[in-house]
Amino acid sequence: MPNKKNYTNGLPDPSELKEEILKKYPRKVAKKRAKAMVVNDPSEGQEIMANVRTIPGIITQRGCTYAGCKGVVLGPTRDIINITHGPIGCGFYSWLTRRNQTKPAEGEDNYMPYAFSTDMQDENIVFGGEQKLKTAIREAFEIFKPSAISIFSTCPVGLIGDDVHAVAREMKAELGINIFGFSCEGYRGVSQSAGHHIANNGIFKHVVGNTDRERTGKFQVNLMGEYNIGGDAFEIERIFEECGITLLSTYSGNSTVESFAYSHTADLNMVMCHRSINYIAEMMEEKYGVPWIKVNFIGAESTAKSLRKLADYFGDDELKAKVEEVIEREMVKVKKVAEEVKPKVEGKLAMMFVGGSRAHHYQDLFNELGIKTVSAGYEFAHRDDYEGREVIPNIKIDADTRNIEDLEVTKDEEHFRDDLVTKKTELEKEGYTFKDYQGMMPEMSKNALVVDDVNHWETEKLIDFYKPDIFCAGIKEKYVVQKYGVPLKQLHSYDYGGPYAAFGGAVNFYKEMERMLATNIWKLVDTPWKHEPEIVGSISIEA
Amino acid sequence: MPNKKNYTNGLPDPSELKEEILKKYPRKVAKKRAKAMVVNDPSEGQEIMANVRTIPGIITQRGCTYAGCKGVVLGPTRDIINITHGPIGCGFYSWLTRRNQTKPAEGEDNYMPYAFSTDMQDENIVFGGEQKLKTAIREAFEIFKPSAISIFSTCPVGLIGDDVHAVAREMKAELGINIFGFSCEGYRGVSQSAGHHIANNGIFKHVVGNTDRERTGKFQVNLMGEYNIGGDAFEIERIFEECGITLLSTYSGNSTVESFAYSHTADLNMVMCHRSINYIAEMMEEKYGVPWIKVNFIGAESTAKSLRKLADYFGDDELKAKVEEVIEREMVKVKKVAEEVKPKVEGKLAMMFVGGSRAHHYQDLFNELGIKTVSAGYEFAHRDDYEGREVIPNIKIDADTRNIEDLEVTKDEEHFRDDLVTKKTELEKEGYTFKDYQGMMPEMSKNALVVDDVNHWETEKLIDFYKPDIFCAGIKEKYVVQKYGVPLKQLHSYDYGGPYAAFGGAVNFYKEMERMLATNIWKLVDTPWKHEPEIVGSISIEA
Amino acid sequence: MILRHTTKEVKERSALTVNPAKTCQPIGAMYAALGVHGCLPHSHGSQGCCSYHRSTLTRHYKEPVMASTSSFTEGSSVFGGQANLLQAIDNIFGIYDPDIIAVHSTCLSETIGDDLGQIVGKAKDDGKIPEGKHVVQASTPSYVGSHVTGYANMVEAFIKYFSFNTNEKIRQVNLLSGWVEPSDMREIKRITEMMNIKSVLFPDTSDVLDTPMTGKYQMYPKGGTTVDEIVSMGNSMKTVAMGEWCSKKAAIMLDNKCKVPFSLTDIPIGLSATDRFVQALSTAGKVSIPDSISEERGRLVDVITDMHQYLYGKRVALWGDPDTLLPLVEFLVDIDMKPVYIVSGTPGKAFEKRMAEVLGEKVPEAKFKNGPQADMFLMHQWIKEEPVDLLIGNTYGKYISRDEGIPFVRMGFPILDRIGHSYFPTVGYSGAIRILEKMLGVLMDRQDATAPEESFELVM
Amino acid sequence: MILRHTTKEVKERSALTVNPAKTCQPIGAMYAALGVHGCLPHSHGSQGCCSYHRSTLTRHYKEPVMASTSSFTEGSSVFGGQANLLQAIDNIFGIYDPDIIAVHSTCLSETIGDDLGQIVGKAKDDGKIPEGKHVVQASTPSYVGSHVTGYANMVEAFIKYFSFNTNEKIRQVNLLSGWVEPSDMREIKRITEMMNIKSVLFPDTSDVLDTPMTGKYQMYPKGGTTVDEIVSMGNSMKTVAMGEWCSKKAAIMLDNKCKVPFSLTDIPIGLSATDRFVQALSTAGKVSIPDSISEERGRLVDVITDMHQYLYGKRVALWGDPDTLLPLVEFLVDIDMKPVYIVSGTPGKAFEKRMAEVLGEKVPEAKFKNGPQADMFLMHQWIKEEPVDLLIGNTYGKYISRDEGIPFVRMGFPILDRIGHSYFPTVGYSGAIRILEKMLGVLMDRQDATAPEESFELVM
Repeated sequence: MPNKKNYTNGLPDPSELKEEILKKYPRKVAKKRAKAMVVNDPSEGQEIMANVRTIPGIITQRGCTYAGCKGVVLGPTRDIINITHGPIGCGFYSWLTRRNQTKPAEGEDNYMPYAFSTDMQDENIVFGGEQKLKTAIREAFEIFKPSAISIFSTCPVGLIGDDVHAVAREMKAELGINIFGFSCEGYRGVSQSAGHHIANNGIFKHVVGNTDRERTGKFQVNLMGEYNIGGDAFEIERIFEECGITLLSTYSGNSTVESFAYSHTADLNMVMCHRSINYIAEMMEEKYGVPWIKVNFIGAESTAKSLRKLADYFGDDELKAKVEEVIEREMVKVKKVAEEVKPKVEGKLAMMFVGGSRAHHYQDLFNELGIKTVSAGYEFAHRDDYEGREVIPNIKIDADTRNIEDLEVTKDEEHFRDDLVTKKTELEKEGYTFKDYQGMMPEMSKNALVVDDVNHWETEKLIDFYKPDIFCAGIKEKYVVQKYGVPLKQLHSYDYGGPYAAFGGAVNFYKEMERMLATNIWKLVDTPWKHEPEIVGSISIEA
Repeated sequence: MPNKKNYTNGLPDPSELKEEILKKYPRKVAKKRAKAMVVNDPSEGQEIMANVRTIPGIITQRGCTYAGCKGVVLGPTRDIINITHGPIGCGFYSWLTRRNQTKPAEGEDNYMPYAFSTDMQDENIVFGGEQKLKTAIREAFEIFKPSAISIFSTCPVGLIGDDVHAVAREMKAELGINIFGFSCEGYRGVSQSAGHHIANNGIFKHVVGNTDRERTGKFQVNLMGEYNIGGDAFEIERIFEECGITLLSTYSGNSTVESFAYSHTADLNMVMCHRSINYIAEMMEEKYGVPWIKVNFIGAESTAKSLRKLADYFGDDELKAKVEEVIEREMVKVKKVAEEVKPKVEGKLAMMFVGGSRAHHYQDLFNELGIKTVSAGYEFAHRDDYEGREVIPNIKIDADTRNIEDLEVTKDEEHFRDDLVTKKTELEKEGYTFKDYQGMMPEMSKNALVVDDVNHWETEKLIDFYKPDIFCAGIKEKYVVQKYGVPLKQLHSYDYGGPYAAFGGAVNFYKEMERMLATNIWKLVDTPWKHEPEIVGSISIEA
Repeated sequence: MILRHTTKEVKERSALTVNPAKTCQPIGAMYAALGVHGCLPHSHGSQGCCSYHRSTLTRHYKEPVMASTSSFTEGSSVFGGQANLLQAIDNIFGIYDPDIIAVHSTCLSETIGDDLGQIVGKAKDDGKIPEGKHVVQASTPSYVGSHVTGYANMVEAFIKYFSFNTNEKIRQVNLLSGWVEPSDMREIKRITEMMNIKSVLFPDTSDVLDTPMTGKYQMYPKGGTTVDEIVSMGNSMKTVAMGEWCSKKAAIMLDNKCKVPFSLTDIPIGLSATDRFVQALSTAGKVSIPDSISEERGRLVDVITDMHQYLYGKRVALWGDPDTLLPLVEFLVDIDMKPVYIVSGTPGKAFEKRMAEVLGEKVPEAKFKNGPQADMFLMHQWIKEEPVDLLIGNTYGKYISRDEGIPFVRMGFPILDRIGHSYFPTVGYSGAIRILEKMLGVLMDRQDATAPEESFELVM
Repeated sequence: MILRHTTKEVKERSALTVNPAKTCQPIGAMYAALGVHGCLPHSHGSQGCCSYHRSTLTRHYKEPVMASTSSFTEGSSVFGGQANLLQAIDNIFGIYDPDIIAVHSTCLSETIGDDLGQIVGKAKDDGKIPEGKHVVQASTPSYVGSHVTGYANMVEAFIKYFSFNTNEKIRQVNLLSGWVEPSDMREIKRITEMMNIKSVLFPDTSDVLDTPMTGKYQMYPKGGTTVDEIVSMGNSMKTVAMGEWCSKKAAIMLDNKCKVPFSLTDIPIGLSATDRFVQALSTAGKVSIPDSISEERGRLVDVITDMHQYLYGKRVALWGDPDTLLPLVEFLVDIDMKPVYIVSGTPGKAFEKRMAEVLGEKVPEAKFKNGPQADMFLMHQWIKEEPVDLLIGNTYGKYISRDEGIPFVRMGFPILDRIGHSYFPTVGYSGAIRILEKMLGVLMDRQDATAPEESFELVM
């Protein structure tokens, strides 16, 4: 087990570490990886290379486009049958493995516990799979009578020329329910990120705006990029409800396509995970005039800040007062636990390499406990997620990105919310910022090492250099890191814990850190006889 | 595994087997055991030696007086705190191990799941345990507020001179509830049987007749010697209820001391297990004039017969009709299962060595399936249980029996039922028999080997000789017998199955015999390579 | 009801699979390759495949599972994956330094027609494979067979690549282990040692997927069949191949290539299959079966006879892989249980034939199906029609268990929510006692939980 | 509510024991004697004692348990049991032909003052003990200590009778096993073999109380420490004695009588106790601890770190024997569980002291008690006051488990309603994984059963 280091007086310059890491790589690999690793200086606008192909042979954390589209974005929506069109694997692996919780009312549809697949066989590859897909859709309709069906293409589908969109149109006409497809073959794009974009496009095209709905509350919002892992959305829903805010739709934790369909009637979109969902927010603003703001409900302080920003948007005094009341009440509980836990974990070191937003958001939670993040990075983010949205115009569009359709969105004259555009303009004048994601790097310490798409070799070296007290990543990394005697907290699945969002979530997270960081179990790793001298056998069986 | 034999043309003469068994014994032992083993001839009145001491060093099935008193008779009574006065073991071993089921109503007392003990320590042995016993009784009273407490003496108690009866009287006066003791030290008598007698005496002396009760039914009876193993009593209760018979009290399955106290108001006592309970039946007749008949609810035919005898006693036409109706309805269900099972088990051979009545009663159940009993015997019976009650006057009273008090019972003028005496006399004239237990031997086949207090060596030889298909005994014998590849059915605990009494019980037993006798699992015992030639190693590790 | 849309009316399906009882080939190839010492599995396809397989294996074992990927993008899919694989081989040997890279294909690379043999040949020609290092490759299209097929293909590929008959017979027996747990592999080795037979077990994931926590991560743990051992299998006296689906291909390869004759047995699950395995070992090793083996067997029979009443007549639904289901179902029949519903997504005609042999007379009411649409949804529908007393299968059964209130024993792959399978074997006689312990545990727990208070049993 | 009379108000008791967490000496003596090859235990008392002990042991093992009795009647109680024992010895050798009769006393024979040594001496003098046969005797009054005391006394008696120092040191280590299961005895031998240490394990009930079903009953099964081995213990280099209550007496006897020094360790349950045991073995055997041992340890630590979140902070109530409770409680503390209530009916001051050491800082809220009135009724009352998440103890805990709805792991003696303990060890590192598997199993089952549908977890 590594000896822990003390960085209370600032982080050491990791440039040598970076060199050492790169030394191992073949020249071309080293050149590329060098750009993906930045020794952070928050005072400068540094550039990082992100959203580029993973180098073949490198042991990466990343998954594929299908995973981003079906697994991440559409997976958490319960009232739609998601048929995976392809060989069985993809459907099997994305079957209930992401912990998106959902709470249907009695009698409401919930297809999430089911895996639907066309289970393509070699004859489907050879002769085409469209007929099988059609039959599968008909069978699904006949057995389950769902109100919507979507189709997710896996790798071979595009290659053999199956037109899932044509099939979807035909079946939609035949069966009279909403049916649409996604060309989310695994090889598209460079990571899950492409799948998010494809999913955003599909939902926006086929669902958003399908139904109107009477206003049901004074403050109608959508929450975007929140997937209800471990019940996060439930906790946020609770807070919203207590504040008197009407949550029309969440993209896509605890969600329904039914709610997506009328989500354009919201007054505001709040974006949590910028990476996976900003497309819909953008398109909704273009088409319906609904503005969006970046929020963060990870961390108690961040939650308070986001709630206040929300209240400020509506500018309603009653709402503001209610929000303050809720914050005050919740913070009492939060602080109580924080005070108990903080002395036990303060000064510990964390690293996190995960997702498109969590590696940033969770730093807030760690900060609240006095835990320092020494190195972090995203698995599938773009430069704007690191450097802030202001770099978007400067991002070079490469071939992989170009492969993902950019929907052309036009103003919906009937539904366009001119009132919100006016409101936005006024608020901006007062200094209120919309679409203002700053990115991770400006908020990290000087000399923190920022690494995009970290891989196994780099992980080893980072652990060796920093001797962190906790490492945050995913299931593939978990036991590798733990073999070093360093506890790993999964920030995809929360290690089957949570919720960690909002105030109740912060309390849970503090307690979880107490469990992970104040325990003595890691001291059991070394045998008591590790440092004893070897004894030469005496009373041995052979003797 | 033994090869099975076919005895369809009658049983072989086991005299040689008997000789072989005896040959192994030292002379004195052989002489004694010879008298305990009888080659049955139902046409003659044969004498068997029973209820004599087990020879030291012989591996016997028998337990002790405490087990008979506390474990068997008082154990199944729920509304009394049974305190074992002695070292911890006896209380521990008799804690819930006998499967006497009981069904208290909501809020009713049930102390059966508790083990109460004075847990005597060496200072109590040296200085006497009376004070500790008093304190224990006070503590039990204070914590549980029971309506009755009894005390069971274990071996050292009598020897050190603790007077549990005096303590009981003192505490009864102090606490104002019924408290009484039993001198049931393990060494008294030669088996559990002595404990039954002591228990009978104690209940009769301290409980029976304590309260009167208004008549609650037209036909009031007590069921005696039925301990509700595996719910037997529940099944009999069900039948009685359907027939319109009021069961005042059962001795002592699913019982309360409350019901013992008014049980003398019954019109008739029915005795199931003759051995363990005939004393109370006798005494109740002497004191209250309530007559008793022997019944047997093991076996569907026996149940029908017993019910008819009961109806005949009351001579009521409505009751007779009801009984016939119940029998007819139940026998349809019984016969259906019997017809299914019988072809699969017919002709199998059984042995049974257990109890004071089950080794006899269960032969009826086996007969109903065409299973022959080739050898049987009791664990703790007296000669009358083998040969019939007519031998009672001829039984020599030895020192061990003399040690057990014979209560002197006198007529209770106030409660004595002259009407029943008259009824009895009339019925007897018509040929109705009271107290008419015939015993086991007259009902067994010629050449069946009857063995009292069978022991381990004899068990081995019996199995070897008869190759039975099923052996009935208790837990200590179970796995010994099964190692021979012969399934053993426990007839104390029913192997945690049952009920086997009355009609529903017969159905259960038939099915159980199907499970045990029609299975192929015993064919798994021999390895498939048992008869293969030895191979000389070739690809061995050493090679 | 979590599975609220499952109803008992079974509608024939020909295209839609719902809640599959199988997954795809590559994960099996990855698992098999992990059973070779110093080997890094490589997935030639989109990086999602590799990520999914690693995640699933990691969740099952709670252990590091390393593998690399060709990280296909749209370009590679159009122009072929050769460049990606060549670059990957180069990077892998340079950065991760395995002794062997075991490449398996995916539906993507198979669909575009990548010829792995040719690409690996080119890598060799280009000098991208260092001296003494190896790249083994297996074609494992996801749209054929199942995860079991992928396992069999990778095992065969290793034999094809390495095993060699030098005409010097070695006094050893080859054991093709089938898809079992590391604990099972240990147990198979222990049994073979008890028989005093020298053997090579391949693959062997013990000491690979059950490694100790030592404070140090080792990318290539001490376990796994070594290259030398696999090479030597060509010189063995005999092969005992466990499981028709998992091991037959490799056994035939060894026979054809190296003239090592084989005997095909079931994976030794339960009494009868272990009997046959032990007898096959005895024949292959030309040794008598020692008493110590008969004693272990006798202990199993003892437990069976002791606990028969709790097992007798219990209706069981099972799902999983043919090679494990067949001996397991036979075991249940041996002990008078009633395996009434059995599904396996893995195709293969022998399944139906052998199940019919095992079940035909003893459990005529049994329904069993394998291949397309033989899924857990169908099985659940059968259960809705007439319930069972026990479920046996992988973790996905927990939804049925909870909805229907049916006791559940986890066996098979993947087990995502409990530990134990890595450490305690279910093969062999002792493993069968563990299966009994597990089944009895949940059945008796159910009895304890549902018995009326008056018939709550102390002794059972 | 089955235990409907148990309420949370604890009233101090000084005389009444309710639902004991112990039983009496003779059953321990019987169990210990069964661990000697060719030995028939003999109970010198009423025949009920022998019947109760045999029944309890039989229910726990589901195996034949043979023992004979002096079958006292009123006469013997008055005149002394000498005649009965002499007759018994004669009959036993004549009919059952054991190599050894191991006589233990009872409260009855102790109260009347029978001197077993004198009676056995007389039997010898009278020629009732055949040449080469032995009668060992131990005084085991039921009113002193508990079943554990009886075990210790019988173990000591064997050492006293047989072990002999002939001044020829044998290069072996004595292992005094403590009251553990046959499976545990096997495991202790396996660990010792892994350490490459020659040893004598005494007593050893493996192959005695876990015998195979073969179609033939053997009154004296192949297992058990042999007379020769026990004799040789007097010439060993060192004794490792497991458990202060079970084994210390015999260790001292060996030291005093034969000058074999001893090291006293806990029964190796859990991580730390196994560490100490292994180190004691290493010292005693003068061997280094091999990597294979460290690897087994590492696998245990791996499971602990993997599953910590499901164990952390869980409140546990335990009852049983000091020698098993102490290391088990230490193990729970090691893995961040909270053993809050602990009772043992077995007296001994060291219990309180050592529990305080283990629990003091880590679980200051813990309540623990042993000796008189430290019974399951008291523990249940504590639970009523503030509940726990888990129960660990013998079968009698099932009533509390059911009434209070608390998950329950069966460990200890007796286990009357489940199988497994005879076959799968809980000692050593691997045994500790089994303990973890069992605890996690019931805790996770509870989570699965009670989670709201929306938070029912697939992966855990």
